[in-house]
Amino acid sequence: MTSDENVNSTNEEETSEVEVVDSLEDTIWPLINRVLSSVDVTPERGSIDLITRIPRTDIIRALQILKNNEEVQFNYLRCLTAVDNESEGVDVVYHLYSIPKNINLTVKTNLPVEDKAIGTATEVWEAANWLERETAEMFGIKFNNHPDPRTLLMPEDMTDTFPLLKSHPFAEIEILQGELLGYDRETQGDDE
Amino acid sequence: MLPVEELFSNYVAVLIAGIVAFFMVITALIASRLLAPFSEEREKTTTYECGMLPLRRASTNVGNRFYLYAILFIIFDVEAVFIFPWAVSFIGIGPMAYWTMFTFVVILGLGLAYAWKKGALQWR
Amino acid sequence: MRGIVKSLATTMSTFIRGPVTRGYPSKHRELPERDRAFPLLLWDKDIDEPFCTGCHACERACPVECMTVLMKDNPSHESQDGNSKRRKIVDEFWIDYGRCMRCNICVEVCNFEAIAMNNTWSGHETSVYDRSDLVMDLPQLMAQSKSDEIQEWVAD
Amino acid sequence: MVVESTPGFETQDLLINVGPQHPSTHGVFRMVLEVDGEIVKDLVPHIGYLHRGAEKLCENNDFRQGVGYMDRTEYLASHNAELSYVMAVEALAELEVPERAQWIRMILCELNRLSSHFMFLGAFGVDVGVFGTPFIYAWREREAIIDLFEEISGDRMMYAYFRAGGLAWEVPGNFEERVREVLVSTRQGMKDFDNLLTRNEIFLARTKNVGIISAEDAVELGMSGPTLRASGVSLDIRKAEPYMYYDQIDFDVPVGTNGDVFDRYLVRLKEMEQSVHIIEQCLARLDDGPIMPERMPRMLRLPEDQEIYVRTEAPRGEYGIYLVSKGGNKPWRLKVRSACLSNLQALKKMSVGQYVADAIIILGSIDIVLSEVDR
Amino acid sequence: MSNGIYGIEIAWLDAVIRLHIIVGLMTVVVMGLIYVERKILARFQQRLGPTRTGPAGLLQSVADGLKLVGKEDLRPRNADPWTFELAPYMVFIPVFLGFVIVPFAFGMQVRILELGLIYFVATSSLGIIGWVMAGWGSDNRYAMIGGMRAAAQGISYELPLVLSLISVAMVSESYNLNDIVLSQSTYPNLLWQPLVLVIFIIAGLAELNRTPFDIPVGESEVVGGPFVEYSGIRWSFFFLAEYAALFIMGLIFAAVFMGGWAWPLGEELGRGWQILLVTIKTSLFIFLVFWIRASVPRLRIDQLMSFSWKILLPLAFLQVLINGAVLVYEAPLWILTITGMLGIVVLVRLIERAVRPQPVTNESTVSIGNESVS
Repeated sequence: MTSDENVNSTNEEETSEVEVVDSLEDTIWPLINRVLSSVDVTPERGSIDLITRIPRTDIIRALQILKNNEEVQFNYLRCLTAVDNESEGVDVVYHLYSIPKNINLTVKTNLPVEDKAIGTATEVWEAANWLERETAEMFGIKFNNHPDPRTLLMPEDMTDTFPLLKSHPFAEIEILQGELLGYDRETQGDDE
Repeated sequence: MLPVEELFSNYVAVLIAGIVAFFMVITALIASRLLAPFSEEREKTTTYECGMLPLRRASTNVGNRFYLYAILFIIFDVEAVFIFPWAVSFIGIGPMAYWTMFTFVVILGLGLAYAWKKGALQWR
Repeated sequence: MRGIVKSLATTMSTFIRGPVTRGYPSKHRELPERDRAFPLLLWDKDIDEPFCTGCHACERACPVECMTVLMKDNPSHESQDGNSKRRKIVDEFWIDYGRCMRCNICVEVCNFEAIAMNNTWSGHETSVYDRSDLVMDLPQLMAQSKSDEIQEWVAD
Repeated sequence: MVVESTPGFETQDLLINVGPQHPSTHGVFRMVLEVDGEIVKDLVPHIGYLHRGAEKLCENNDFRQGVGYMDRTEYLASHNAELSYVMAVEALAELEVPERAQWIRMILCELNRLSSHFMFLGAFGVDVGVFGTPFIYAWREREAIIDLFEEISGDRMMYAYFRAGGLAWEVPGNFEERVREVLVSTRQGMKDFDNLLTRNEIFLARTKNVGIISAEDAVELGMSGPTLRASGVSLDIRKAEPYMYYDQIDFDVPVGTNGDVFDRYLVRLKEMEQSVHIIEQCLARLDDGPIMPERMPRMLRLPEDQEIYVRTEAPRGEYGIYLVSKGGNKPWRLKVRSACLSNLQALKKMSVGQYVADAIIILGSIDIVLSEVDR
Repeated sequence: MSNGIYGIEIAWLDAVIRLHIIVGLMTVVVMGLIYVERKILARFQQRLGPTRTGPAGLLQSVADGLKLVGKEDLRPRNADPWTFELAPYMVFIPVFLGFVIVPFAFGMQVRILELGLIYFVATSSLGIIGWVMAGWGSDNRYAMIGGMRAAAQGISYELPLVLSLISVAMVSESYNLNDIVLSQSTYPNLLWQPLVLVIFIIAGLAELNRTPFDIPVGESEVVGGPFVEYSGIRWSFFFLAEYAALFIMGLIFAAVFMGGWAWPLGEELGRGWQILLVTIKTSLFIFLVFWIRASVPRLRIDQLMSFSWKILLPLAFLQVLINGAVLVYEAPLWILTITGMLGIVVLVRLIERAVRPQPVTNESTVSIGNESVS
C-alpha cells in the first residue's frame, strides 16, 4: 500500500494511440468490416480480441449477420454481459466465437442511462436466454421480446434494485444480513 | 400327508403370529408415544417437498401404465394359481395332465406374446 | 451380465484391499507443515510480548474484513525502561473466524511476521454453538503460540 | 399453501419439486418436473440459491484479494478458476510469468481437472444408483490429489495459490515425486471406475441413448467442456486457443458421437487419461527458476480503459473472466463466465420426454457446481 | 410338528412360545444384519463402517433402535390418518407371518405347513399393500411415486418368483418346506435347477426392493420412497420388515435350493451342526445381496418391468414345462441341469441384447482425436 510508485503502467500511454490503426489491420477487422458493411460499426483494439461497437438499433441485425455469414460463422455465444459506465450509460457486451473459423469477436453496444432497452439476442443464439436474464436483473436492462423475462439469480420480487450497477451500495446488504444472523452482538463486542 | 384336522390346526399358529406381530407393533408405538418428545409445530407437519411448500395435493392421478400391469398380473397370477395344485400332482396322474397344462401355458404364452406385440409391455 | 460380474469382481478386489479411511475423531491425519487453518498471532518469547505492533496492515488487506486491531504505546519499550524495541504494540485484536476465508493474505502483508496460519489440528476443530463465539480476542489468538503448540511456516 | 385439486376425471400432470433439498441435485438447485406417469413433460429449473455476488465483491477488492473469491466460484476446481483470473490480470498488467510458474500451474490445473472429474464420476455413479461405492472410490483418489494440494498450498479446497505474476510460494521439495505418486493412484482409480461402470449392463442400459443433445443444439446453447464434446464438437480451448504452454504439449481431445449421458461419462474418463499424460509431460519439462517475475509491484494497478476476456478450459468447460479496468487497484467490472450456467440451460432440452429417473442422471451428467452457476 | 417343545402339548400355547422365540430371534438377527450390512458395505467401499458405538461399533444397531424409539413421531397434517397409521402394520405383519414356516433345523420351526411355499408367496406379496398405503397416505409426491413403483415392481416380480418356486416344488414333489429339505439330503436342488436359482435371486432382490431393483426407495430419485414421511418408531418398522424379509428370503433360499440343514452328502447331523449349516447357507444369500448392492446401479422402471415380463417370465414358464416333461417321462435329472445351464446362457444373451441401444451406433463410442468437428 505504501509503494505506489512501483505501478507498472509505464509504457501504456505510448502504445494505445499509435498502434490502434496499424494493429487493426493484423486482426480480423477487415473481414468483419466487410461482413458488416451494412451496419454502422466502429472498431477498437482489445487486449486479445477485436472489439467492435455497434449502435443498439442495429445490434440484433448485426449479430444475425455475424452468425449466419459464411465467412465468419460466429455460431457460439461465449458470454453476454454488461458494464456500468455510470454517467455514460451501460455497455452490453457480447463475446462471440466461431468454432469453424476459430476467431473471436467482442461486440459492444451502448445504452443510455435513461433508456436501458435493447433487442434480445435469444433470436440469434438460444444461449443468450439465461445470460440476458441475469444481465437484465443485475443492470436493469430491458431485453425486448425476451421469451422468459423472469429473474434468474435474484429473488422473484427483487425487480427494483440492480446490484451490479455502480450506484448500488456494496455494504448495506451485508450489514442487513449481519443483523439477521446476529452479527450485531459481535459488533457490540468490538466496540468495547 | 397329515390328517385334515391337523392340516388346519397348524394354521391357528398363523393367526397367533398375526396377533403377536400386531402387538409387537402396537407396544413399540405406545413405548415411543411415552418416551418420545412431542411438540406441536405447524412447520413440522408439512410434507417433505425438498424444502419448498407443497404445490398441491399429492394424491392425484396415477399413470395408466400401472393399471395395465396390474391387469396383466391378475391374468398371470390366476394362471399360477392353476399351476400350483398341478405342479406336485401331475406325476401321479401321468402325461395327460402334463400335456393339458402344456396347452394351457402355451395359450397364455400366446396371450403374453400378443400383449407384447400390442405394446402393452412398453412403458410408452 | 459379464459387465455386472466385472463390477462384482471390482468391488471384491476393494473388499480385499482393505479400508482407506480413518476413524476420524480418534485418529487424526498428519497435517502438512503448510496447512492453513485460521490465522493466529505469534508470541515473541525473547521479550515476552506479541510480535504484533498493531499496524493495521493485515486489517486493511483482509478481503472479508474479519479483523479489528487496536494499537497502543508499548509499556515495556526501552524508553519506558523495558527491554522491547517496539514502540507501539497491539492493544486489542479480534478475528472473526466465522468470516475469515483463510486466504493467507494477512500473513503475507505482515511486516513483523507476527501473524501465522494455524497448522495444527486444533485449528480445524473449532466448532462452537454460537456464532459470536467465533470472534477470537487477543488472549485466544495468542494462546497456541505461547504454549508452543504451533510451528510457524513462513513462505520464502 | 396446499391447493385442493379440482374434483373430476380430467387428467392432471403431477408436479414434482426436485430440490433445493434433494439428495441428487448436487447443491442447492431446484427443478420442477411436470410428470405424466413416469415421463417428464416439462422441466423448470430454478437457480440462485447460492448467489453471493462474487462479481460485485471482486469489484470492491484488489487483485490479490480477488483470488480468494475466485476459489469460491468453482470450489471443485479452484486452481482452474484462479488461473483465468490471474491470467486476465497478468495480461492487462503485462506481467511476464516465469516459465517454472507456468509449468507448475499447468500441473496443478490438470491435477485439479482429475480431482474434479473424479468427483463427477463418484456423484454420477451415485445418481445412477450404485450405493455409495463410486463415491468412495472417487473420494479415495480425490483425497490423494487434495492431500497433495494441501501440501503445496496449505488448503484443501480454497487454495489461493496462484497470484498475478506467478505463484504465492515455491512448491515443496518433493513435489515431482509426490505428483508421480498421485498419478499412480489416479491410474488405479480410473481403472477401478472403468471396471465398475463402463461395461456394466445396467449402467449401459441406464445411460445409453438418454438425454441426447445434438452438436448443433449444444453449440446453439453455448455448452462447453466435456458436455459439449460428448455431442461430437471438438472444442477444447487448450487446443483451439492454447494458453500457457498447451501448444507445446501433446494430447488428444476425446470426442463423443452420440451426445448421450454415457458419452458424457466416457469423454470425462478418457479426458482424465489425457490429463495424466499432460502432467507427465509437464513434469519432464519442469526446470528450476523463479516463480514470480523479477519486477513485481507491491500493489498491482492496471492501466485505464482496458478490458480483456480470458477463457480457459476448466473441468466443466469454458471458464471465462471478463475484466474491465478503469485504472486503480480494483477491477471496474469482473464477469465470471460460468460453464455450468450455460450447460445447465440445456437441461430442459435434454430431459423433456425422458423418465424421471433419467432427468436425475442427466442433471448429474452435466456435472454442475452450483456455486459456479450462481456465483 | 405336533409334539411341542418342552413337552407342551397344547398347540396354541406351543405356537405362542415358538413365536416369541422368533420375535426375539428376529430382533437380534435384524439388528445384526443392519450392523453386518453396514460393515460389509463399508468394506466393499474401503471404509471402516460404524466404529464409535461399542467395540468395533457393535452396538450401533442398539443405539439406532434407542434413538428411533425416542424420536418424535410425526404425521403430516395433510396425510390420510388411517392409511398413514395402518401402513406400518400392513408392512410388518405379513413379513412376520412368513416366519411361521421357515425351518432353522430339523423340527425347529413354528409350524410345518403342507402348503408352505404357497403360504410364503402369499404372505410376502401382502406387504405391497402396506407400501402402497404408505405411499398414498403420506400425501407426498415422492412417497406416492415410490408406492406406485413398489406396487408395479412387486406384482411384476411376484410371477417369476412364484414360478421359480413351483419349478423347485415340481422336482421335490411337495410344497412342504420340511419335505423339500428332506428330498435334498443327497443332492441340493440347485444342481437340477440352476436357471431357477438365478431367477429366484433376481426376483428375490426385486421383492426385497434391493439394488438393482430399489427404484421404489431410490435415494437419488424419490428420496426414500413410500416411507419418506415416516419418522421414529413407525419408520423403524419399515426397516425391520425389510431386513426381516431379507432374513426370510435367505432362509427360504437355503431350504429350497441349498438343502436347508441337510449336508449335501446326506449324513445325519446334530442340531447344532444343522443350525450352523442353515446359518452359512442363509449368509451366502445375504452376502450376495449386500455384494450386489455395493456393485450395481439401479434400473429404470420401464427396464425393470420389461425385464420381468419379457425375459424372466417366459424363461420361468419354459423351465416349468421342461421340468414337467422330464419328470413325467421319468428322464434322468441331469437333463434339467443341462437345460438350466442353457437357460442361463440364454438369459445372459438376452440381457446383453436388451442393453444394446436400439439405434445401433458405431461400436467405438468415443473417437479420440480432433477430426470430428461439426
